[in-house]
Amino acid sequence: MSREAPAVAPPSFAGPSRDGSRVPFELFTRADVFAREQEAIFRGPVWNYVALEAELPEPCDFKTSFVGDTPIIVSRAEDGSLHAFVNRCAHRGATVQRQACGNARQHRCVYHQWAYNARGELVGVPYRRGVPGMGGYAADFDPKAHGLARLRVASHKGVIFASFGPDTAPLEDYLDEPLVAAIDRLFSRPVKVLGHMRQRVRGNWKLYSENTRDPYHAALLHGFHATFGLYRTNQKRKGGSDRARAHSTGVTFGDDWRQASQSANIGQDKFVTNYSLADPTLLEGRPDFNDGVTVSITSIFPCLVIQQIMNTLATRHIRPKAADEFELYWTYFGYQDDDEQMTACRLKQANLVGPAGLISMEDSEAIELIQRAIVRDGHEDSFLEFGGLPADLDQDRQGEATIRAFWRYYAGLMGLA
Amino acid sequence: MSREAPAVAPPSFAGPSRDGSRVPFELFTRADVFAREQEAIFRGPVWNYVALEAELPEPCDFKTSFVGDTPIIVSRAEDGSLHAFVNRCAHRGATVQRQACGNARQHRCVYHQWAYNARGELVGVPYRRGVPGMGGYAADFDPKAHGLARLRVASHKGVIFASFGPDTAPLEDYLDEPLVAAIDRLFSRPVKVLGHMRQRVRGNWKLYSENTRDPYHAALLHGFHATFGLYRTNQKRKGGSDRARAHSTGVTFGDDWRQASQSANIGQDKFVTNYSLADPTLLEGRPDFNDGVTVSITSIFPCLVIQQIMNTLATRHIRPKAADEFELYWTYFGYQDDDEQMTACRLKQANLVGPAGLISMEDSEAIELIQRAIVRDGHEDSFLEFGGLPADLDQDRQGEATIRAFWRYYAGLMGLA
Amino acid sequence: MSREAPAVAPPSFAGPSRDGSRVPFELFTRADVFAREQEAIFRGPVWNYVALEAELPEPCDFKTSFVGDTPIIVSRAEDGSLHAFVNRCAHRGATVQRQACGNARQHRCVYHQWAYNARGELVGVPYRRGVPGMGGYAADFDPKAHGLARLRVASHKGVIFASFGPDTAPLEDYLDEPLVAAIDRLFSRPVKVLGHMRQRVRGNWKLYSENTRDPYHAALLHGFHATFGLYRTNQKRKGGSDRARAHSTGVTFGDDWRQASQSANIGQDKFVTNYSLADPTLLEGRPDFNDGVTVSITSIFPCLVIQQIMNTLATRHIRPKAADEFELYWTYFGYQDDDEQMTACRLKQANLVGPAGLISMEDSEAIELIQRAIVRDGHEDSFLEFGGLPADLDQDRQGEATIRAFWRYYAGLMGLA
Amino acid sequence: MTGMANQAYDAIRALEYRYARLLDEDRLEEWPKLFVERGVYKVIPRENLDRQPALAIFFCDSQAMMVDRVKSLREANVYNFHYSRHVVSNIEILSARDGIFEVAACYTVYQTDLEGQTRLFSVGQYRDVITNGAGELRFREKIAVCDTFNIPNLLAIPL
Amino acid sequence: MTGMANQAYDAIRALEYRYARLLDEDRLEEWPKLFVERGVYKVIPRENLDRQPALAIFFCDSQAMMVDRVKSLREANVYNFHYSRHVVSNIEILSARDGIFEVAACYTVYQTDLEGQTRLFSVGQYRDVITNGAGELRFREKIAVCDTFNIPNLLAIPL
Amino acid sequence: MTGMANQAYDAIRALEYRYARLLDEDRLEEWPKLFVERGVYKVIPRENLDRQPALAIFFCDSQAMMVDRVKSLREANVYNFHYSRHVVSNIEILSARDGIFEVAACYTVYQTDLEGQTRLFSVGQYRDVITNGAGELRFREKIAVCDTFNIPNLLAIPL
Ligand code: FES
Ligand code: FES
Ligand code: FES
Ligand SMILES: [Fe+3]
Ligand SMILES: [Fe+3]
Ligand SMILES: [Fe+3]
Repeated sequence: MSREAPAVAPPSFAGPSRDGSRVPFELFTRADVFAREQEAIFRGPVWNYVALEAELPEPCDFKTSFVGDTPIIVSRAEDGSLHAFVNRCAHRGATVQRQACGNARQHRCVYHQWAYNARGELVGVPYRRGVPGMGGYAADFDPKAHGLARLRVASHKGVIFASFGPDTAPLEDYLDEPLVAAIDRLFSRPVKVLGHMRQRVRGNWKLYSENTRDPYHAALLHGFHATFGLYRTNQKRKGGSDRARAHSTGVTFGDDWRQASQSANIGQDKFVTNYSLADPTLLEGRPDFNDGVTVSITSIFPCLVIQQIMNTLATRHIRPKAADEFELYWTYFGYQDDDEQMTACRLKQANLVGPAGLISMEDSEAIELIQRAIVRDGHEDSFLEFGGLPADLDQDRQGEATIRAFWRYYAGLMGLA
Repeated sequence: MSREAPAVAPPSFAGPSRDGSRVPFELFTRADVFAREQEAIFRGPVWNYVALEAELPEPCDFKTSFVGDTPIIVSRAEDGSLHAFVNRCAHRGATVQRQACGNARQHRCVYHQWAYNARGELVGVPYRRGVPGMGGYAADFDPKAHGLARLRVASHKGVIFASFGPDTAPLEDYLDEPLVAAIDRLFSRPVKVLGHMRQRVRGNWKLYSENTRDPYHAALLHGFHATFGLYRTNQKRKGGSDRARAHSTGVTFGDDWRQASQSANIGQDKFVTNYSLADPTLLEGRPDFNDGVTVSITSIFPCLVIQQIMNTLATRHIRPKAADEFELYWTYFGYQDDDEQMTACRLKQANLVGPAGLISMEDSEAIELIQRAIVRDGHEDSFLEFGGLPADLDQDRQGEATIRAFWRYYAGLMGLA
Repeated sequence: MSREAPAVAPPSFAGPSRDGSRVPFELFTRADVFAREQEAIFRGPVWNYVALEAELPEPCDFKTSFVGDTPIIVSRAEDGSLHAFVNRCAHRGATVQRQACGNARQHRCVYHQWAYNARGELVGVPYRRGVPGMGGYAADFDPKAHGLARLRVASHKGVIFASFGPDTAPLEDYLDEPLVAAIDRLFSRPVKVLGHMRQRVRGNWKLYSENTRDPYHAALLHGFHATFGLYRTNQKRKGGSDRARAHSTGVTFGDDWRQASQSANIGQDKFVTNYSLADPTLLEGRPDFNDGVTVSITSIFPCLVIQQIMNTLATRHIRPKAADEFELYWTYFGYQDDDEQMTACRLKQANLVGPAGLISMEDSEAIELIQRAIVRDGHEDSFLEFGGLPADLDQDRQGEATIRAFWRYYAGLMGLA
Repeated sequence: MTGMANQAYDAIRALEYRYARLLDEDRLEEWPKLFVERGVYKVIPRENLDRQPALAIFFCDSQAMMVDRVKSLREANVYNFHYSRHVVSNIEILSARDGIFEVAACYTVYQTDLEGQTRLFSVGQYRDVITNGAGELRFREKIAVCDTFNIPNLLAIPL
Repeated sequence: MTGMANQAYDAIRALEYRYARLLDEDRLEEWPKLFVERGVYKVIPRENLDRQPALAIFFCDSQAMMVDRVKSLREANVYNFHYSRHVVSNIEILSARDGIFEVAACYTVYQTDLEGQTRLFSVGQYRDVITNGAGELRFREKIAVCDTFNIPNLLAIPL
Repeated sequence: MTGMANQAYDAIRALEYRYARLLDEDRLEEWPKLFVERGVYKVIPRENLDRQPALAIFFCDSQAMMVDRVKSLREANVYNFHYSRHVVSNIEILSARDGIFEVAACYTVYQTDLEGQTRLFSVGQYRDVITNGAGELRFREKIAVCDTFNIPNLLAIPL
């Protein structure tokens, strides 16, 4: 029930520099920044990833998820339509659906058994007409006014997004062509979920947004390839983004890793060793596509990453929990027409990614290393000039450009521009 | 030592609606609301339950307790009189009494051995007259000015209350007739404490205050009776409250549960099963009273609940710890003239209540379900119109009326009315 | 990187009374007080203890430490000079040095491999000149502008201090003669570190600063000596401090403890027992000095204590973590010319001090007892009049005088005077 | 230990571990079967021990009562969904007479919520009386004394 | 238990404890040697168990692959410095046939950071297949099922 | 394991558990009796191990010194009231020669305050030397190496 709209106070904190090349550390540490993000971003004109349709294929299938730190339910109605609503009872605020996922024609709150249908509409109110000694609800009680708070929902190729914003642009416009294409590429065939991975990182969620838009760290932080001689000097990269530069997508073309032999020269001695894998079956995959792309990373503002790394396919849902903590929720999938061997290959390559991933475990560590170091000096800045800064920001395409663009978009939504 | 009175800032948060039917969720989540409650309510013109006389029968018996989140000592002086004082040394603030309970003619602070008597008066100060190289206290040092901060104490039929308020109304006026009667009924005979139960609930203390004033949830959340066919359709209820509607008391008349047979029809299919107890001895009790009352629940503002459920007798002390956490402290008792069999019966029926209670465990879960769901939307409201809303609030007696009255009283004390 | 200096807001909290005899409890509990201390004190015109030279004897030895709660690196350069800098990468803020101590010609950040030398200067930036598809840094990129934030460093007799303050007085002036003398006495001979002890105390760091300046509690809180008849009635004390009274040093002359026999009369019955040690070897030491001093405690503002208790020698570094938590970090040392027997003696006497110390374990308990009790009544005061209060504060030398002086100095730095 | 005592110990340990695993695998219906028919199971907060008889928060003095408790958990009660993990350690036979063993052990119980986060739920001591019933060892009495006498939220699954 | 079974149990317990100690003493290079050549080691989040084959976050189906993992941890990967402590308890032999033992146990793993603070890192169950290889017992299969399926930060050292 | 070794193991386990229970039942006066007269007990923070001799925070090299420590705890020292729970696991005999056993084990110690809330207090490893004294096994040496070398508040009761 709402009486008044939340008043969004003017920010008492500094924002990024206009070009996005300087970001005050306090944006990663302050509770009031985090609270404002929940209103201005996650409740704002953005599309938030919430689930894959493959996770709720049948009528009345549901899955609980989050938009920012607000718990929601994603649900498929009897007619197959998709819905999302806040998982908070319209009566006195209890969590309605306590299961992580399942199939339910009704979502019933345990406290007083108010029941909601698969669209979040109130369909059952015990004692509504009253009982001796307690009375019921007034005659003018209107169940329609007491449903669960609904979000708009849009799905593209089975990737489901939700938005609190009344005027959020249509999903395809919000994503824009290059991102739509990136999704189309991976979701052209029906997918099947193989499982999930979760990690709790003691760092600010935006540090992960930066990380997935950061080409600078790849070969420097992640040593697996170079150590095992899997680094390719001859690889080609291609990137793209939307008009607003909120999102980013990039692919890497490359030979099969097993053919690589040269260890990387990355201007430092960390990875000079040149082992080869004692058990090379780890990397024995089969191309899923004929375009020669071995790696594709797509970051969609605010909280989605979609990956293809060799035969590993996954969405990563960044779930902010507090200024200094987020959950990274991986939904690992394959294609419905995968044969047993292909599934086995994907399960084995899962070694590469996730919380124990041979080529990914470093990211969360780097983020925690930052969060620990910025406990003070909130007015000091992160320095993002790698790639250089052209006068015309539309030409800003090199190095950390994608991160700078992220911050410019962020500043706009937060009223910090 | 005090130099200035704490300045109570005007609230920066919204209050309940005038009729108490709408309560912003932020009242359950904000730290500043919690801090203000400590001053305006627990330090205000209310009587706070702190202990039972049966817990400190002898001269110099003491028990540590809390008023809000302030640690206090409840003590019986040599002459048998009751006293309460803050458990914080007047010298440099250390906790003075570290034991939970016991018998002590002096309460001695371990840090510099200042000693206080059973009335909280300072009676020992080492080196007061000085020692070489350290000096002592000035000649005008007045021990009377350095006792432990005292609270007013009042006991009704062995139930001890304390108040920080200088002008809190006399206890019996504060309680008012129906509440006094409820206490008189249970404490007419001398009681003996059988033990304690504690649970830590990750929820706001007021969610429990609402819960114990909420007839709506009883048969809907708690399934034990219906499941085992112990629900009585023919039971009668009677309720009462004080002038100010701060408190509430209610009794249920009913046959012995074992004679019940019909499963409940509560407008939903949750409890259609109709087991009977494989071991009915659980419910084989003996009426403690001849009034046919099987259940009596009395809620006294701000933090006391007194229960009789069959032969289970207990006080429940709600101990707020933070905006999102409270301890529920049960003092389980019987009567001094109970024979062994009666004591055995009470010990067995303890199965019904407390943190593992067959008919009570759901309450703390419901509260945690709310606290988790209201992390956002602090300006959204809890909806309390069950029972209908008469134009004349004095006639507001149905459904959630007692909760609405709680909020109106709360708003008055908090300056939110 | 810095764009603007942090704006230090005017305090919204009360300070100590002018004479330092009244201290509001909220100075021990409020997060904003703690944050302001980090700026006004630890980043102010003070010298912060950070390490002993004996912990980094060789070129390129380093040790990570803290100034307030800011992580820093203390390092010895190739030429033997000492340096200190913030352990936060100038690129995007990651913790640079992850080890507790070691030897490193370069400190390399794992995230993008920026490398800093033993002076904290930036000496390595991967891809600085650019690589295809990422570019590099602009031609005018100046590594000198991107070193780790440096602190001033000064060492007296191997005790290393660091300061953020541009105009902090020279170390010896800051310490002043009596404190310099106290350090000279213990560090006249080259020391060797024997190990460390750490304890995490759930209390405010200033409660420990008070504790080490508090002669009042010694015989009253710590019962070991009296219990085992080790209390000396004939001992003499001598104290000193700096001009500003920020620091304090005191020594106790006394016979060898084993010759003592009388149990203390400390105005209460706690320690009347009169055991003698079943294994007296605990106290069989050899005087380290010929001055008859058995105990020497030196407290240097803000966060250093240096102790000699019999043959136990240690620095104690108070490391604030939050308003209600600090770490006490002990560096236990002996002299390089100690023979095996002397080392064995120091290792055995370590029983006396540290987190399990027979004569020291009580201090952290007393502090936690205070922190727990002052959860409310932030405007109430700690009462510090022991020793009396002369009209002329320069003559304030008795009892808790040293603590009062601490608060007057603190108030000055905090802008609360 | 003699070979006999040794075998007794191993059998008792097996019973204790089986007890824990049944609960962690949510096989509640099998839990009462580990007790003799008149078996006693209690959960007693440590702070209540000084009063005798001590107040328990969970009390069964018959297998039938345990069956009722399980039924209630399955059909009636609402409690926090979680995975439980019962770790049993420090198993000691304090006395053995006529095939009746007094056994002490430490327990540590963890709860993991549906987001996969684990918390320490309860620590304490088992005080068991174990006897030979129908060819296998069973609990005549199992008292879980909670060090953690301040129950986090609620106690549904037996300790 | 018979004397034989008894000796088998003791040998299995010794293997489980040795496994834990090698990891806690940072002797990672010896870890693969506790498995047979085609040995399997997996870490499976408990929430993935309902799907078969279950998705693991750490997967080795050969000794060689374990060797690669250890090499990667030593040479390539960056992870939080810490001391680990693997506590193994509730060891049960669920079946024994032809010298192949199905074993269940509880594990509790703690991590202590460089400031000396310890946190509970992971709780769960080992599901092992142990067999006699070259005169000593080895793991043919070791599945660590994590109750704590929300991994704090990251998982580097095997559970 | 042979039957002999087996019995030795069981006796050592019994000693370790007895040690833990005496402390948890606050029978401190009996604690020194589990050591030989010249027995050694030390608590060593793990970060001090690289320096030898390592600095201990709790050091006794005789039964008498342990008696003094207990007396001090009873009569002189002020420390946080709590219930302690010592869980001993992963007990391994590393060597056995002439009736002298080198034993390693993991310990986990919990503290529960007077409000009934439990916290993990210390995790680490026991490094024991156990020998046959006066017909029963006793500790010649017991070193508690703390992973948790940052002691929460203080250490009063032996680990
Ligand atoms: S809170 Fe959901 S029905 Fe009452
Ligand atoms: S603080 Fe209580 S006597 Fe000093
Ligand atoms: S954060 Fe340190 S190199 Fe990028
Ligand atoms: Fe990365
Ligand atoms: Fe209820
Ligand atoms: Fe002291």
